[in-house]
Parts: sequence; C-alpha cells; structure tokens
Amino acid sequence: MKRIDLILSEREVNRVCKAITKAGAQGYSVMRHVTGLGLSGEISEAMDFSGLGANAHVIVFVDDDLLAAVGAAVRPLLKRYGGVGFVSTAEPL
Amino acid sequence: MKRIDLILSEREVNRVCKAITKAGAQGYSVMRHVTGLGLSGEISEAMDFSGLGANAHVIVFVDDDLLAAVGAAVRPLLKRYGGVGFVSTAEPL
Amino acid sequence: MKRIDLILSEREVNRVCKAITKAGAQGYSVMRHVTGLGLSGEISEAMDFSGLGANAHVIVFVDDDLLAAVGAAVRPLLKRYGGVGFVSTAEPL
Amino acid sequence: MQSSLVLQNLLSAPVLFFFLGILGVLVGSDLEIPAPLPKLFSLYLLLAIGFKGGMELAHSGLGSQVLLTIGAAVAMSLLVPLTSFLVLRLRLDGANAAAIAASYGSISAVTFITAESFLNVLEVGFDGFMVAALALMESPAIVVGVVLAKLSAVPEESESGGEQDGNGGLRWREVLQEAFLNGSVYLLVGSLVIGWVVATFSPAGLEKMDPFTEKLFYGALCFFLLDMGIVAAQRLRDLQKAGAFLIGFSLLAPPLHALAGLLVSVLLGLSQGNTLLFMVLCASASYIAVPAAMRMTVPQANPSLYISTALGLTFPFNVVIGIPLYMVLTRQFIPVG
Amino acid sequence: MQSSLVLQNLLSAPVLFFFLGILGVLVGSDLEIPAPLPKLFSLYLLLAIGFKGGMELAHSGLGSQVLLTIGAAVAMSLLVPLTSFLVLRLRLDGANAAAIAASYGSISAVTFITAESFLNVLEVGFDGFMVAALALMESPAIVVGVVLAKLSAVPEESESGGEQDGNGGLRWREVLQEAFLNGSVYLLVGSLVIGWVVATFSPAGLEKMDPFTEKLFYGALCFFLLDMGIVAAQRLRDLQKAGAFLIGFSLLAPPLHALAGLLVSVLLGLSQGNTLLFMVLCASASYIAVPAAMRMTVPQANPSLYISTALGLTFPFNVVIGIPLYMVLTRQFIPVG
Amino acid sequence: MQSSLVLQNLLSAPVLFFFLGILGVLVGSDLEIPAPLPKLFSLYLLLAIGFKGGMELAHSGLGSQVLLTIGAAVAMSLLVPLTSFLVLRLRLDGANAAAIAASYGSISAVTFITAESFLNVLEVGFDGFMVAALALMESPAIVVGVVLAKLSAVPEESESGGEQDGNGGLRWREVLQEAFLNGSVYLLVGSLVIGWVVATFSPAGLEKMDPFTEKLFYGALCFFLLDMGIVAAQRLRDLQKAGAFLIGFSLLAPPLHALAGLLVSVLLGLSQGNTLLFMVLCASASYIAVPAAMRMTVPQANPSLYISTALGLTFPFNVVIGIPLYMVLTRQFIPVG
Ligand SMILES: Nc1ncnc2c1ncn2[C@@H]1O[C@H](COP(=O)(O)O)[C@@H](O)[C@H]1O
Ligand SMILES: Nc1ncnc2c1ncn2[C@@H]1O[C@H](COP(=O)(O)O)[C@@H](O)[C@H]1O
Ligand SMILES: Nc1ncnc2c1ncn2[C@@H]1O[C@H](COP(=O)(O)O)[C@@H](O)[C@H]1O
Ligand code: NA
Ligand code: NA
Ligand code: NA
Repeated sequence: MKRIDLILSEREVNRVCKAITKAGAQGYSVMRHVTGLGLSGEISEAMDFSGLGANAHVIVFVDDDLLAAVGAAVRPLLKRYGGVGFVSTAEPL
Repeated sequence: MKRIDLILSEREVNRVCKAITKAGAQGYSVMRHVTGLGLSGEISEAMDFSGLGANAHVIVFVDDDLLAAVGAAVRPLLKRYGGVGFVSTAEPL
Repeated sequence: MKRIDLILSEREVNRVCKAITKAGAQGYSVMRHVTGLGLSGEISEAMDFSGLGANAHVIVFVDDDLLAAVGAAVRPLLKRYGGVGFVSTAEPL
Repeated sequence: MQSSLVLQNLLSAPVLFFFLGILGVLVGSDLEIPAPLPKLFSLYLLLAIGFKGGMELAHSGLGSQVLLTIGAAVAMSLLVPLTSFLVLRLRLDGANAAAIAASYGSISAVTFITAESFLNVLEVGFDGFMVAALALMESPAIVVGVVLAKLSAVPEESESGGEQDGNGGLRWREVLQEAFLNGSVYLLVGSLVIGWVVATFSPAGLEKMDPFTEKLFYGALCFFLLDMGIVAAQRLRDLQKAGAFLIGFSLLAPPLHALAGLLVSVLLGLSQGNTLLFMVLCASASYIAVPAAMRMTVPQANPSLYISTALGLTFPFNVVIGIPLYMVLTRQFIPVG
Repeated sequence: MQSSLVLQNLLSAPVLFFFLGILGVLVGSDLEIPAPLPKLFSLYLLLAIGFKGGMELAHSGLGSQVLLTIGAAVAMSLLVPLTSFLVLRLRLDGANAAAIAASYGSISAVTFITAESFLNVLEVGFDGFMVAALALMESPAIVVGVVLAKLSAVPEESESGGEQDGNGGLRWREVLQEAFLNGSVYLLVGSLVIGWVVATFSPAGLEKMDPFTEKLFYGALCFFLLDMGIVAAQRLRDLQKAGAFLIGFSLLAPPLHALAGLLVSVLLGLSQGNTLLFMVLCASASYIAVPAAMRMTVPQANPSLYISTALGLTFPFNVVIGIPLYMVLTRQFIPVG
Repeated sequence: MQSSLVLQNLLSAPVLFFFLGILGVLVGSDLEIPAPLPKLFSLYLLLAIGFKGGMELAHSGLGSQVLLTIGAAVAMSLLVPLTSFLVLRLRLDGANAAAIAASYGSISAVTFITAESFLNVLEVGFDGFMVAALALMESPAIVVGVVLAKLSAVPEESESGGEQDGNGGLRWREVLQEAFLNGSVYLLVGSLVIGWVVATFSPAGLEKMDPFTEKLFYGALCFFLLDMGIVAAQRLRDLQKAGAFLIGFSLLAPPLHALAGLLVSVLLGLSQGNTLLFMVLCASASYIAVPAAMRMTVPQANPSLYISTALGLTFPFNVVIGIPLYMVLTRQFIPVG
C-alpha cells in the first residue's frame, strides 16, 4: 500500500478531500491547526480568528493502483493553491 | 524499526494506549481532533461538545520484534470499536 | 527523499524549527497539542494553561543529502531537552 | 392564543440564533464555531443550570411533592426506552434499537433550558427541583439501553487478546461509569449539589455567582444554540440513511412522550410551569450523555443513527414547535397555579 | 483640544491593551492567546455588534436618511477599491493590487467597534443604522476585487483534472458565496436581523440579552485587542518584503479615504457621531472577510501582502491615531447635533 | 470560631468546585475541560486581577508603607528559595532542588485570588497594592532558582552543534526573558499598569470594564478551580515517585513560610486583610510561571517533581486548609484595623 501525506491550507482541505474520494480512495484523515514553513512563507495560527486558518495535514492510505488517480486529482489543487504532497510505503497492521 | 499509525475514535484512545504499553512499547504519541472518512462514515469535530469527540492519530515507533505484540494487542480493539492501523519502516534519526 | 519525524516539547519547538531551517531544509510542518509517553514519562495537555504545553510533532521532508545536516542540528537539542526523532523514506507525489 | 405562543417562541432570540445556524449550513456559509468553543458553552450551561437548580432546591426543600415528581421522572426515563425499544425493534436490529431507545429515555438539557427561557418570557413560574429531575433522568435510560442491547445481542465470538475481560458478559463497572460518571452528568449533578450547599451554608456566595450563572445565561444560550443549529443541520444529511421509519419515529415520539408526561403531571398535580418542563423532559432525547456512553458500551450500534434522530430532528422539533405546543396543552389541562 | 483627544484615545483601556500586545511581541514575551480563543472573541464581537445594531435599527426605523447613508456606504465600498487598484497597479501585479484594493474597500469591524467605544466615552451619540452600513460594506469590495483580478490576469494555461470547471472564467457562485456567505459577514448580518426581529416582536428578550451583548462588550473588546496587538506586531516583520511603496500606501490611504468619507457625510448631513463612524468605515481595511475570500478566489495574490498592510499598519494607525484624528476633523466640519 | 472559618472556606463555591474537580478524577468521571479553555480562564483571571489591582493602586497611591510592603515581598521571594534549597538539597540533586525552591519562592495567583474571595466573603478589607506585591514576587525566585541550579551543577560536557552559545555559562538573556517576560508575568504586570493608567487618566473607562473584570470574576474563578481540581488530582499520582521527603516538604513548607510572612506583616504593621494576603504569597508555590521557565532554563530538573509538589499538594493544602488557618493566626496576632 501507499501512504500519501498532503500539507496544504485549511481553506482548501474540503476541496482536496472531495478530490481524493472522487479518485477512489476509501478513507482519509485530516489534522488541522498545522503550522509550518514552505515556498509561500511561514504559516502560523495567528490568523485563525479571521477564518483564514493555518495548514491541514491529510493522510491517505491507498492500494498501490490508486496512487496515480489520487495524485492526478490532487496535484492541480496543490499547484493552484499551494501545498505539498509526499508518498511512502506502508502495510496494513 | 517500525512505525505504526493508528487512527481511531478519541473515546477509545486511552484504552488503545494502555494496550500498546502493555505489549511492551516504550513510547507513543497521540494527536487528537483528527477528522476523516472511513468505513463507518465521516467523522467531524461537530460532536466534540458532547464528549464524543473526533478521531485520534496514534504513532508508535517500535523495534521490529515488538511489531507482532503491538499488532496483537491493538487489532481486537480496532475490530470492536472501529479504526485503522498501518505499518511502515523507519530508523532513529 | 527522506521524511524526518521529531516529537518534542512545545516549549522548544521554535528552537528546533530554527535549527532545521539553518541546516538547509526548505520547509517543515508542526502539529502541536500532541500528548504521549516517552522516557521522561507521560505528557498530557493538562498543564497547557500554564504555558508549559504538551508535545509538538515536527515533520520535515528533505532531500537525502540534507539528512545528515538536519540530524546534526537537531540531535543536541533532543539530547538536552528530551524528545525523539525518526527517519523514513518518501517521494514527492 | 395558540399561534401567538408558537410565534412568540419562533421570534425569541435563542430560537432565532438556532435558525441562523441551520440556515448557515443550508445556504453554504462557512460560519463555524470551532472546537472546543461549543464545549465551553455546554460546560457553562450545565454548571449554571445545575447551580441555579440546587440553589432553588435549597429554598423549596425536599417535600413529598418534590420527591414524587423526581420519582416519576426517573420512572419515565426507565419506561420510555422500553416502549421505544419495542417500536424501534420493528425495523432495526437490537443494538441500534437499544441505543436510540436510550437516547429518547434520557433528556436534552438544552431543550430543557430553552423551555425555561420560554417560561421566563411568559412569566410563568416553575420550581428548582425540576433540575434535579433533569439530572436524575440522564443515567437510568443509559443502563436500560445497554441491558436491552445485551439481551437482544447475538452471542459474539469470544474476542481474544488486548481486552481485560473476555467473558462476553455485561461489563457492569464500565456501564455504570458511563451512565453515572459521564462528564456532563457528573458536572450537572455536582453543580446541583454545590448550589444547594452554598445556598444552605454560605448564602453570601450566591450573589457573587449571580452575574456568571444568571445574567450571562441567556446570551450564552443564544450562542450555543447558534452552534446547535449548525450541528443539527449537518446531521440532516445523515437522515437519508436513516430512512422514513426513523424520521417518523423522531417526529412522533416527542409529542407522544410529552402526552405521557402531561398525564403524569396531571396525576401529580404539578403547576403549569413544572408540567411544561416535565413534558419537555419526557419529549426530549439525549445527544450528549447517551451517544458518548453508547459509543463505548454498544459499539455495534451506528452512532450516525442515534445522533441524527435525536439531534437532527427531535431537538429542532422540540425547540421550535414542541415547546409552545406542549404549553398550549398545558394551559388546556392544568389550571393556573 | 486636539491633542487631548489623541491622548484620551491612547489612554483608554482598549488601546492600552492593544499596545500591551504589540509591546509583548517587541520585547519577546511568550504571551499568546492560543487558537481558537481569538475566534471566540471575534465571533462574540460580531454577534453583539450586530444584535445591538439591529435593535437600534428597530428603534430608529428605515427612514430616507438611513437608506441614503447605507447607499452611500455601499457606493464607497465599490469606489474605494477602484481608485486603490489604480494606485496599487503602479507597482504591483494585477492579482496583488486587486486583493489589496478589496481589503481597503471593505471594512474592519474591530476598528468600527473601537470608534464606537471612543464615542461612548466622549458621550457623543451615533445611530444603530451605521452597523447596517458596516455589514453591507463588507461584501461588495470583495466582488470588485475578484473582478479586477480576473480582468487584469494574464490568461493562464488551462488546468486539467481535479477541478470541476476548466473554463478559466469567473466562478461566480464561488465568488458570491465567499463575498456574501463568508462566516463573519453572515454572522454580522444575521445578528443584525435577529436584533431587529427581537426588538420589534419580542422586546422582553432585549433586557435578557443585555448583560451578554452590552455589559460584557467593553471588556471583551480589550481582550480581543490584546490579541490583535500581538498579531499586528507579528505582521510587522512581513512589511520588509512589502517595501516602501506599500508601507506608504497603508498609512496614506486611511486618512485619504476618511476625508472622502467626511465629504460624503457633510453632503448627507450626518451627525458628528455618524460622521466619525462613516469616516472609519471608509478608512479601515478588512483583515477578516477579505483575506479569507481572496485566499480562495485570487490564490495568485500573496496573502502576506494584503494581510500585513491591512492588519500590520492600517489597523494600528486607525485605532491609535486615526480615530481621534478623524474626530478632530469631524468637530471642525460638522456642527454639534 | 476557628473551625467555623475552615468550614466557611470549605463550603464556599470556589472551594466546592475545586473539590468537584478532584472528586471527578478520583471516582473516574471523564469530565475534562479541554485545552485551551483553562488557558482562557487563566488569562482572564490574570488580566482581571491585574487591572483591579492597578486601579486600586491608583487610589491608594505609592506611600512608604506600600513601598515597604512590596520591598518586603520581593525580599521574601529571594529568601524563601534559598532556605528551601538548603532543605531540599538534603535529598535531591542540585537541579531538582533549585527548581522546586524557585517554585516555592514564587507565588500562585489563583491561591491569592481565592484568599481575596475569602476576605470578601468575611468582609475584611485589603489593599490593591498587594497585587503589585504578587506581580513582583513571580520573577526574582526564578532567577534565584536558575543561579542555584548552575552553581550546584556538575560541569557538563560541552555540547556541540545546533545551539548558539557553547560556553556553558549562564545564558542571562534567556533567563531574564523567562523570568520577567513569561506570558503570565507579562500579562499580570501589564494589566496592573493599564489599570493604574486608566484609573488615573480616564476613569470613565473603569465603569465599563467593571462587568468584565469585577462581576464575572467569582464565577470564572469557580470554573477555573474546577479545572485546577482535575489537574491537581491527576498530579497526585506522580507523588509516588516524589517520595515521603517531598510530600513532607510540600505540606510543611507552606505553613512555615506563612509564619515567616506573618512575622514580617507584624513588623510592617499590615492590616488583617493585607497580612492574610502576605502570608498566602509566602506560603504559595508557583505552578505557572516557574515550571514554564524551569523547563527551558534547567532542563535537567524533572518537571513532574516541581509541578506535582506545587500543584498536587501545596495548592490544595493552601486553598482548602491554609487560607482559613492563616486567617486564624492573623486574627490572633493582628489587631482589627
Ligand atoms: N484509507 C484511509 N486513509 C487514512 N485514514 C483512514 C483511512 N481509512 C480510515 N481512516 C481513518 O480512520 C478512521 C476510522 O476508520 P473506520 O473505522 O474505517 O471508519 C476514519 O474516520 C479515518 O479518520
Ligand atoms: N517510541 C515512541 N513512539 C512514538 N512517540 C514517542 C516514542 N517515544 C517518545 N515519543 C514521543 O516523544 C515525546 C518525548 O519523548 P521522551 O523525551 O523520550 O520523553 C513523548 O512524550 C512522546 O510523545
Ligand atoms: N519540506 C517540507 N517538509 C514538511 N512540510 C512542508 C515542506 N514544505 C512545505 N511544507 C508544508 O506545506 C505547507 C505549504 O507549503 P508551500 O505551499 O510550499 O508554502 C507549508 O506551510 C508547510 O506546512
Ligand atoms: Na426523554
Ligand atoms: Na474601507
Ligand atoms: Na511563595
């Protein structure tokens, strides 16, 4: 199986999750309130009161054959709104 | 070493952590407030006020020989209450 | 690429992030409010009101050749203040 | 008269904020009240309602009518889940029927509080001991629900490993803990006792609590109902899965249980205000204590069923239509005090 | 007279707590108000200001001066982004210029609230319908900003996959949703309507809301401004990247827009209090609704630019110097009511 | 008389809610007040106590008795950690002894606030400048603790990499920052100054702050003490590791330090109310500013030791038994003002 880690703005997390499901993934997990540093600078939680939020960390465990579909669904969103994605290998416990 | 990722309801996280320690793991980390999608549907933080909570993400780094014991301790709980578990490979920094 | 997972006290997380950037990493992500068990005992969120905080989980994706530098930057901090670090393999999505 | 009561309820600030929350979800606003802020208001409301109830209990004392009313309330919280279970079992498996039945036997503190606010605006009096009834109705239904679930369960294969007890029987300790020591039950009962103790032994403290527990209450209720509107509306989606039977149940059970409560109130000779509150206790369904307890003790039941019925339909029904409707009935059958 | 007004503002509790927050960051204190506590205060302030405004609107009614003032306010929120865009375009690309222009066309509710507190202390009256102007000025500037960004955009390569619409055009539904159903806009407008309904149909509820929406308000504003001070000071670092042009803009635009507002107020014959609030609406820039909307609809713009100008410079300028300065001007040009 | 004082304290709302929290943990309730809600109440209490103290300081002025009292308070916060260190060193290594000593030299604002509430109920007066003493006693003990830890430290192997200074010496900047700019210290001192400025220069603002800082205070204290009860009870488990010596220390140090405070109060000629507060300042131990500072500056010390003694035993002791006990002594030795 593959483990996909996506880190992107909280504002777009719903959109990304929809894309993931549409691509065929059976599940995902989301952690909000993630801060960090990336190409677009530092992200803190200080603007949380404004509804802008910080980052979210999305984890998706998928079978190997779904990786391409999820990647294709998510990549344009990351390109448009910012955020990063990484893949590693995992097995069911 | 192995890295074990468990995602399950916040309600059972204490029970799972106890099982992990009893199985011999020296440490674990827990992130609460995790939302997500799985076989039992969508989990949000909306019911947090009721004490029902959302999901928790438990990470356990263990030596290879402990994997079986932790798996055996955790699997019945995941089966009974829901939740998923995955294993990957890691090394100490 | 490498994925580095660091888990340490929230109090030192800024210091660790500075060390990571200084070592050449282009980005990192931080999740706060992490509880857990380690060599120095159980860490809960109960003392959060005092400013003591719980743990933070720092994730850094770096190219293989930066691993050594980040490790060298972070290890003394983990040794001095506590905390753990693990490395695994990942690829860009 | 009747329509004016309904309107008066509809146009009150708490109900309007509840609508604002519902509407926000329906039109697609991203308004949200992030965790744990709703928990803050929920804890606050339980603390304040408990403290005030205890305080008034100290004034009214524990006379025979008080004890009778509380006893009848507890009896209702044991009976309602039994009858509900029989009905629900027509279409649902044992675990789900039992969990939903427990929810309807137990109560919703926020519905109760909204009814109190409604009575305050109407200037109809009620007694502090009704809060004791509220507090004591939360737990018994949970125990009944768990017992019903176990009795109707197909014996599972014995589990191995991990768990402490493999005997497959009722884990009584866990069940009682979930029923009686559940955070919301514990805080309500504890605040009730503290309110009683302070009123009895150091009444000087009452006045200093007043701005917090009394003055702030109405506004905090509005804020919390805004969130409840959001959450209830989100739950409406789950109702598709629930199907027509459950939708019917969650809209018919409240008025029927309210009628049963009215009957008991007439027999007990309760005042108009107390009658309304008694009816609301019977009619309301728990979406706080019971789901939290069922998740642990009856994990086979599907949380989205018992939460979406209690919170997505029964709660809005009671808050919007039920309360004024029950008041109309109360006025019909209970003479003015 | 003039310096006494500035001093009176500087030595008021809200502004002092704002300074305390700024100073904390500058001297390196680890004082922080963790999320989502600032959100609690922000939601509370919007709810309370909306409710009170609606209440007062019910008393004042919707006369022609009310409608004229509100209309003029909306017109300003359409004009200001256009003129700002022309200026900003001298140095910035279309997306960034449009996003910053939208921010200055929209308003800052907290600046407005601080101005109200200032008027209260001076015992200068103002009208509840100004809150309606506040509410209606938030959204139009967002729409203008998005249109400007699209018009000045270099046509992008068409995206593929993932997204629903690949036509590259304006996604009107999304834009209007962000503009009008944004959580903060929705809560403010909704509370305004509720305040109006309650004041009109069940005025008994007003008194019960008073401790929450009125009495607590000033203290909660202080608490929130403490956090705003921390956040504004943290934003100051980003200003290096913004450069001298943007720094100049964020300090000169407020008084210029205030002057335009003063002119309109004179034409409309507004009272002193309403004039100050009108000037503050024109002068203030949004760091709540607009950034949240721009992040979604104009993702090419750099958030740290529009947030740091509106929040790091314009907001402190208005709160500390702007408000008393505009009051001095008001007194110069508007006769006492 | 004496037992009535103890009882009066035991039956007050704040102490009862503290018990409710402790009991909840002991009986296994899952009641919890999730982060960051306790932080909200902690920030609020510091802001309110500081603001009110500064306000009253403006009324009382900075006479010689005020300065003497504050000076004596600071002296106690330097002395107590020295004597405590000598005792603790009998059984503990330097780092742990120093960290615990710092905690007992510093103060607990919540204990102080509870003592103020106790005096209010007894209708015994006290002065606003005692809050200045509270504020100034937090930091010196931290500096003393760090110095003691360094002096008694076995020279470590020099660390390499990562850290800025490798010289192994005291990082004074960091220590002073942790001692004086710690969030809780900074907020308390800042609010004190703001209270003083507002009372002096724009007293109209005082009345508007009153509902927030004064009226709400007692209820918010109850809510926070509910959480402190939960946290303190959770800490009791750690005491096993601490052992009999530390348990003895944490129960004997408070009354002894209170006696020293009584002696100083007699010499200074303080009133009954001020004497009780002075004793409480000496007797209480810090579990907010000091742990946060020690974690950074003396990382070799074990946090569970200094937190569990100060929070798990000394705090409950002072709140439940200490305060009325010290009042009994005060009445014995201080004539009614
Ligand atoms: N494939 C997956 N990838 C990531 N997280 C998952 C996945 N499946 C389930 N989860 C998480 O595990 C939780 C419980 O799963 P379940 O018991 O299948 O409903 C879900 O709510 C998700 O947060
Ligand atoms: N084996 C482990 N697996 C996962 N997390 C760990 C592990 N060991 C330690 N941690 C986390 O790292 C924190 C600090 O560890 P320590 O310094 O050993 O007390 C703990 O509180 C845990 O959150
Ligand atoms: N190399 C990295 N390792 C871990 N997290 C990263 C990395 N790069 C970016 N991120 C996270 O992804 C977010 C968005 O990245 P970006 O769009 O590059 O600004 C950042 O705010 C970080 O939280
Ligand atoms: Na019921
Ligand atoms: Na504007
Ligand atoms: Na002390």
